[in-house]
Amino acid sequence: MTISANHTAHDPGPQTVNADPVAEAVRKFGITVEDYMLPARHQIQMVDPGGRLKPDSEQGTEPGHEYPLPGAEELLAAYEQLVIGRRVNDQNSALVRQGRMAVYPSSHGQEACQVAAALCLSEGDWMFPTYRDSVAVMARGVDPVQTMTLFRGDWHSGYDPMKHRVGIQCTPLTTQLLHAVGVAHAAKLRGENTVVLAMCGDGATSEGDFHEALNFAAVFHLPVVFFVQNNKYAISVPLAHQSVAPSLAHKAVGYGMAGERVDGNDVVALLAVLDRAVKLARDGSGPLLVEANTYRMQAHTNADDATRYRQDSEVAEWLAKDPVSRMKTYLTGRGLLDDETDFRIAEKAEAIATRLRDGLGEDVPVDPQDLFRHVFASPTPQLLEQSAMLADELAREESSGEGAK
Amino acid sequence: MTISANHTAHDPGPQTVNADPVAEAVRKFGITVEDYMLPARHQIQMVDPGGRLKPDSEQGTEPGHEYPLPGAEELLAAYEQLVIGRRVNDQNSALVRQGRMAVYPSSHGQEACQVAAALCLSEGDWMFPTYRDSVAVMARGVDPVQTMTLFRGDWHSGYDPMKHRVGIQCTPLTTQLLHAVGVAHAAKLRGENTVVLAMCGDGATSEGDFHEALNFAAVFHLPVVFFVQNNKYAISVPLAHQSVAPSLAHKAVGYGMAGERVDGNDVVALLAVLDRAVKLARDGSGPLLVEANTYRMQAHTNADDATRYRQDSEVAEWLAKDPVSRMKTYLTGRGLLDDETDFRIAEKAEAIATRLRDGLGEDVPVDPQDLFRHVFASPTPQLLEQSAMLADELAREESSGEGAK
Amino acid sequence: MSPTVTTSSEANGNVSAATARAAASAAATAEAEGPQPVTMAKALNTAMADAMQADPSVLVFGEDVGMLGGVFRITDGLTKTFGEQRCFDTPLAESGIVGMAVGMAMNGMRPVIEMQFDAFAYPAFEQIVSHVAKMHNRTKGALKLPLVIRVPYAGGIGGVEHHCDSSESYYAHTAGLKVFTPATVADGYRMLREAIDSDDPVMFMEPKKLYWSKDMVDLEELREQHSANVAAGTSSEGRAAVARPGTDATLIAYGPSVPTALAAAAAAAEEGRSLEVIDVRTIVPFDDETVSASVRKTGRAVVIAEAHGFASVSSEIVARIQERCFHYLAAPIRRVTGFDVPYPAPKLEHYYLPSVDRILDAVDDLQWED
Amino acid sequence: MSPTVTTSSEANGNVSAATARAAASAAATAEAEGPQPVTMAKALNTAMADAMQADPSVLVFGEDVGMLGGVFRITDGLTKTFGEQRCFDTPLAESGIVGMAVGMAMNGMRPVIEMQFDAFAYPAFEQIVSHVAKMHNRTKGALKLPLVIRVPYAGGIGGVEHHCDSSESYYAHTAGLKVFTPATVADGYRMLREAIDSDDPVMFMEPKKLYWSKDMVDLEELREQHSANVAAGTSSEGRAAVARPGTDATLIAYGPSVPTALAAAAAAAEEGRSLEVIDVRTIVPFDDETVSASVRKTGRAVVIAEAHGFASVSSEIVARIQERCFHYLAAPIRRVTGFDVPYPAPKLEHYYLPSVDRILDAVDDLQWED
Ligand SMILES: Cc1ncc(C[n+]2csc(CCOP(=O)(O)OP(=O)(O)O)c2C)c(N)n1
Ligand SMILES: Cc1ncc(C[n+]2csc(CCOP(=O)(O)OP(=O)(O)O)c2C)c(N)n1
Ligand SMILES: [Mg+2]
Ligand SMILES: [Mg+2]
Repeated sequence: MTISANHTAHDPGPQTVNADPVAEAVRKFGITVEDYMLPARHQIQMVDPGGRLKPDSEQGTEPGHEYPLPGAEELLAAYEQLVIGRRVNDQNSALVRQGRMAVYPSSHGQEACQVAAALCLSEGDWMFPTYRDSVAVMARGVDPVQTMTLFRGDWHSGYDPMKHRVGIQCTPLTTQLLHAVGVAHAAKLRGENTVVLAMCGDGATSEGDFHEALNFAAVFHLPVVFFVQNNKYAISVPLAHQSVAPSLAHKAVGYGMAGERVDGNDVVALLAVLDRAVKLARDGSGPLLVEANTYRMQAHTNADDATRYRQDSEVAEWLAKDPVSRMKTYLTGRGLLDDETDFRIAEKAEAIATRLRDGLGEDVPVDPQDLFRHVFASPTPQLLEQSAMLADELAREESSGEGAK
Repeated sequence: MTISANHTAHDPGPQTVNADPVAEAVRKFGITVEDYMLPARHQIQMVDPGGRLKPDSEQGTEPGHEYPLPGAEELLAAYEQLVIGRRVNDQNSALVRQGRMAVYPSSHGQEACQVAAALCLSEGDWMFPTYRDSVAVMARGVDPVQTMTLFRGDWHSGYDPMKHRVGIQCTPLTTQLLHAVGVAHAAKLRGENTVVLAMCGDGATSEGDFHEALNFAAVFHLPVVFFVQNNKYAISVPLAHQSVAPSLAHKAVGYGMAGERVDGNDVVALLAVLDRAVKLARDGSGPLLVEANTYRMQAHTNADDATRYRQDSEVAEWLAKDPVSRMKTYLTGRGLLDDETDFRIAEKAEAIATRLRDGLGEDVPVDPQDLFRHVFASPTPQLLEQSAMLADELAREESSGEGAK
Repeated sequence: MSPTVTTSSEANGNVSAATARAAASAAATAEAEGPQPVTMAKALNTAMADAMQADPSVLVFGEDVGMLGGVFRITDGLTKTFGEQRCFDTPLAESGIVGMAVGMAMNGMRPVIEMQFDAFAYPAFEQIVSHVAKMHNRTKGALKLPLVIRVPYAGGIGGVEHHCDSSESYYAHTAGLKVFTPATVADGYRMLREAIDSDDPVMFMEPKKLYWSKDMVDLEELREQHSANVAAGTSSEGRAAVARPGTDATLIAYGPSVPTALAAAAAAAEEGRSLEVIDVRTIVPFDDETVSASVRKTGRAVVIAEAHGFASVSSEIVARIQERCFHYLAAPIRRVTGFDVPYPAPKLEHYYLPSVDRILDAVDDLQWED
Repeated sequence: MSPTVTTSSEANGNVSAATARAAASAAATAEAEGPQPVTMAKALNTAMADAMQADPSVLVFGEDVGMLGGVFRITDGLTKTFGEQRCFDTPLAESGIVGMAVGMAMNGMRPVIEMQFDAFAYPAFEQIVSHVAKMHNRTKGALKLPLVIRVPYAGGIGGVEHHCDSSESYYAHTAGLKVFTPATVADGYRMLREAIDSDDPVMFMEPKKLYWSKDMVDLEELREQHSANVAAGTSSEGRAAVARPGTDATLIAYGPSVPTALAAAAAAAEEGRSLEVIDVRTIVPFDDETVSASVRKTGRAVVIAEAHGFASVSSEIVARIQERCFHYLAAPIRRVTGFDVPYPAPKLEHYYLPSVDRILDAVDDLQWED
């Protein structure tokens, strides 16, 4: 069924409906605007859970939704990051168990999403991650120990967002999507070629800020790729209690942007879909929405008890779809990966794990005066007074021989 | 293009996708779930701006989007309310000009939407109106003078919401949609047969609460009909700066509900679409979204100056689509309306206008103690103290011969 | 007419979020007879269960409150006992939760909703300020809004940012909201039952660091007391408690700061200074009578709160005391509050929080020499 | 180092929303030389235009601020002068506006955004409290957030509900926000320029009933003063103004209440009582020095604000004065504030608002007999 894209049968559609990529797809493939904006009938999947490349006809691609296979170099780089990501996840979980870190929301099982999110971006681009996206943050180049500062509890964020163009890992759900929109908007106004990847989870799509961010990005026609990791749970709440839409990617059409869904455990498909989305955005398509179907293999965080709300059998099902081993099988089968390379990669991963163990093992002293130092660029007399009060208190404690507790 | 409604190619779709009306439409018409949820290709229009009934094939209906013509009695009742609504709008605007009312957001030009919103509901149903929906509120049976209390400035709301099951006219945009959801949810939990009509404007669809309300209604599968009067402006901001979606009704699929768009100046089509939506909702379809294409003929309120942001020519174009005269031509043509009936209706309208003039002409005394009386069901000592303070102050003013200013 | 308000509490230290699991099992234990060690978590859980038992219009919903029993396990077992229609999870949207609760309260229900953490109630701020607080007033009482918004608040649990805000001042400043905050296990039960019974909307601020504090409490007795109060038409709303009597100066605290104030009073006693500790209990309505009586007696006061001091509930308490007890005051009223800085990261929160030492310093400053 | 702060203002009555049009035409008039009658609206408008002229990274956006020039016409002409890229309308979503502004400020811009009315900033509360206030701190200063959130606030204009909230206390209580509120036309220009120049986020609270108040002001001189201050590295941030000197008691007010306080002082003068009026100007940072000096001199104080009194900025001012001036006080500090009730409908707002009479009553209560 062909459906016109007009607001009414009489008025001409709004400007962006005629924007290049949409118009081109409509012309080229004889599809409708809705066909372009709605996700393809099936999720995009290129490598099946067994590690076999699927035939073109079964990858879920369609006219206007076509995705060439990424190049070998990119795939190998992705594999390396996958192995590192898995190692980082497991190392951090261990550090939490050992009491060296307070909390760690692991992306175990979601490493393909993490890696693709980092690799699809160029240096000048921006990423806006959540608390769960530490592996993506590190894959973008941020120092592992600095990344973990938040979870160790020394400070709210340990890295400089400007250095790698990575927003600080955000806790208030979906609020960061609007910051992504603002960064893209500023870049666009200056005529810069920046693409912004804005990340959130399936649960987060229910928040009002999700709606406002997608709409702002669409109306201002900004180069933002919204990337939803649908890992099927928001803490204990399963997807079915979060949304009854045909898919989360179906939300895109309601903002006048294109949506797509992709196998979130298939890093090959993820790279194909995200690379194209980033390219389209950079070329002026306006924003896009990509939903990755994946699974949170572990509890929400170490403080959570997942046995209260889901069956082991469900977890086991997803274990068979593991993104790391799948990619290994695929690359080995294609002759792109041999034991030697694999060993070298494992060594790299181990080096990072060591850096995490060492870095988080150190007991970095905190400075109480940091409480006051960074509240404002230009401090208030009130804060200077309070700072002096604390200094005095600590000095008295010190001199009375007690020391800080 | 047929698109499956599954979250992934593997998982079965969520529960409501299999809910009766959708499944039935899919089965009966051989359409997809998206076809059901996406609005029909064209807006539904039954009577053209010239007052002529359109041939069935040109009404915009489609398989799964079929709308029988409403009965003669309902149409005549609608016409009566249209005439009254227009008279009320014009009377209130006059009262504002005369300084008898502080402000009035007129629905002049949108009376068809106002009337259909009231007529589609049964007695036990609920309506949640905005500041612009005074005509709908009155058409539902609320006393005209009580309705105007808000705009006269005696109190925030002049009617008891429970009496006619009408929420108070809401100013903070789209917040009331969530109250509608809550009322529907409570009714559903008690097994009541209540449908709730939740109203907002095109601009309001950009707010986060719009998103949250539609999603809650869909996930809890509640009998709420969301009714958006797309009058093309949010104060000065035109639709194109509000949304670049193919239509606002296209947002529905993103929540897993059905959307439809309808000529908002054609009360016949409006009744057809809303009656069906209410029936579907009552029968358990879950929520629906109806977008009416209409136009705000006057300034946002009397405080606004529409010449700053739109052309007279645009307004003139919409004048030709007037909902009241269109219906008159249509009914007269069908022999349902004669001069005598029309005269009787005009008299009724005049009586209500008189009631408004009289009611708002009176200078109703306000009681300063009302400030404190209704803050809590059970007052705090602090408020009792403040209340006494004011009473004392006023008594002293009184005795010093000044009186209240 | 005023019911008896007794309080007791243990000062308790920081607890990690992981101990939620322990709280859960505690909440699940069967009720024994007579006074038992009971956690605040258990008391709150029991209060909801009892209220749901007593009135079918009481509903509980929010994020993760169903099968999981809430991230703090305060709603543990309610879905199992009362079914998914009475206690259920919502989509992840706080404005949605509060807005839907408003509609439900309009339509005959008594919703008790959970905001997962203090800072995650902010998305609902418009619904709370523009509707929850105003609905009764704007309809001249035609619509009552019996609605309880439970907010686990404040710090001391080593949480990451946005998980430790003391947000009570925002609500206390909003006309039309009642604001309760229990500091003892018994008050956890008593005040939550009263909040649910109230026809007014109540912001129910739960000091999250006290969830796992235990007092010796007889839940059955509290239940009977509650029934007796309902029958008699009395309530402890608006009553502060004298948590510890004293004569030299008054410490005024609420919620998470009450155990700290009690600990300070105990320490001061060893140094020969007798401090009276007032537990404010309900911030709105505020018990001027009890507070003023104490300060008039002692002539000196320190107000203690975790929240930033600036334009806060603690400012209000100081202002009220100086308005009412001016001529009784021997020294300016001191405040010991959180600094005016964003709540710090876990390793620094110790420096932020009002401590026993900081309270004793403030007491020392009360111009005893004069 | 501190620049000269002078103030003058006319007490002005209620104005209907319809007079927005008059303000618009006033704002559009060409600039004349020397001191002229200038509205607050014109001063704010000029401040934005000058800032945009001076720095291309200054952007203005919000609801209806483009072609319409804002519902109060404060942004009138900016789109025409600077183009749609520098001053533009957004979709109708306040959290979106603030959140997008945060991203823009992170990426080199200096956004100046308008919330249409006080209560319509509440949907943005999470962005303001959890991000705007905290971004600089949580990144240890790596990210500055030069962002101005303009909020037309308070009442006295006969507006319907949700259009007259005094919301300054919510922001003042939030650590990490600066809160400015001008009461005079000159301060409208001066303080908005300083807010835009500031590397810290500023909640810029504009008393909407003063938009159409006029003072004799030389805009060109203010412009030059501003340049001179920038060159000298000085700012009037954190400086209260003595709006009227006096000796018997101190009235402390800000924003919309300053003209009322001045009118009260004028009336008191006729009765032979000399009242000093302090205009707080910047609530955060607060000028303890000026306020304390005045109260130490007069020994008596009344704090005036439109907002509900409970847990508010006025409570804070009382608390600060009693902490700092305790032994100088001859009487308890009094407050004249809005009652703790939702802002009333137009026909009742007169009873709600602090009035000259109510201020004089409070002054009379300052125990002069003692
Ligand atoms: C505004 C807000 N509300 C609630 C929370 C508490 N919370 C933290 S994570 C989470 C679940 C998020 O689920 P999802 O978006 O699917 O991401 P995932 O954790 O699965 O990666 C919740 C409710 C929060 N951080 N922010
Ligand atoms: C949350 C909120 N933000 C801003 C406003 C101010 N405002 C009142 S009406 C309006 C425009 C609404 O447009 P629309 O939803 O299209 O309804 P219409 O007035 O056209 O009927 C605005 C911005 C408000 N009432 N509430
Ligand atoms: Mg998830
Ligand atoms: Mg509109």
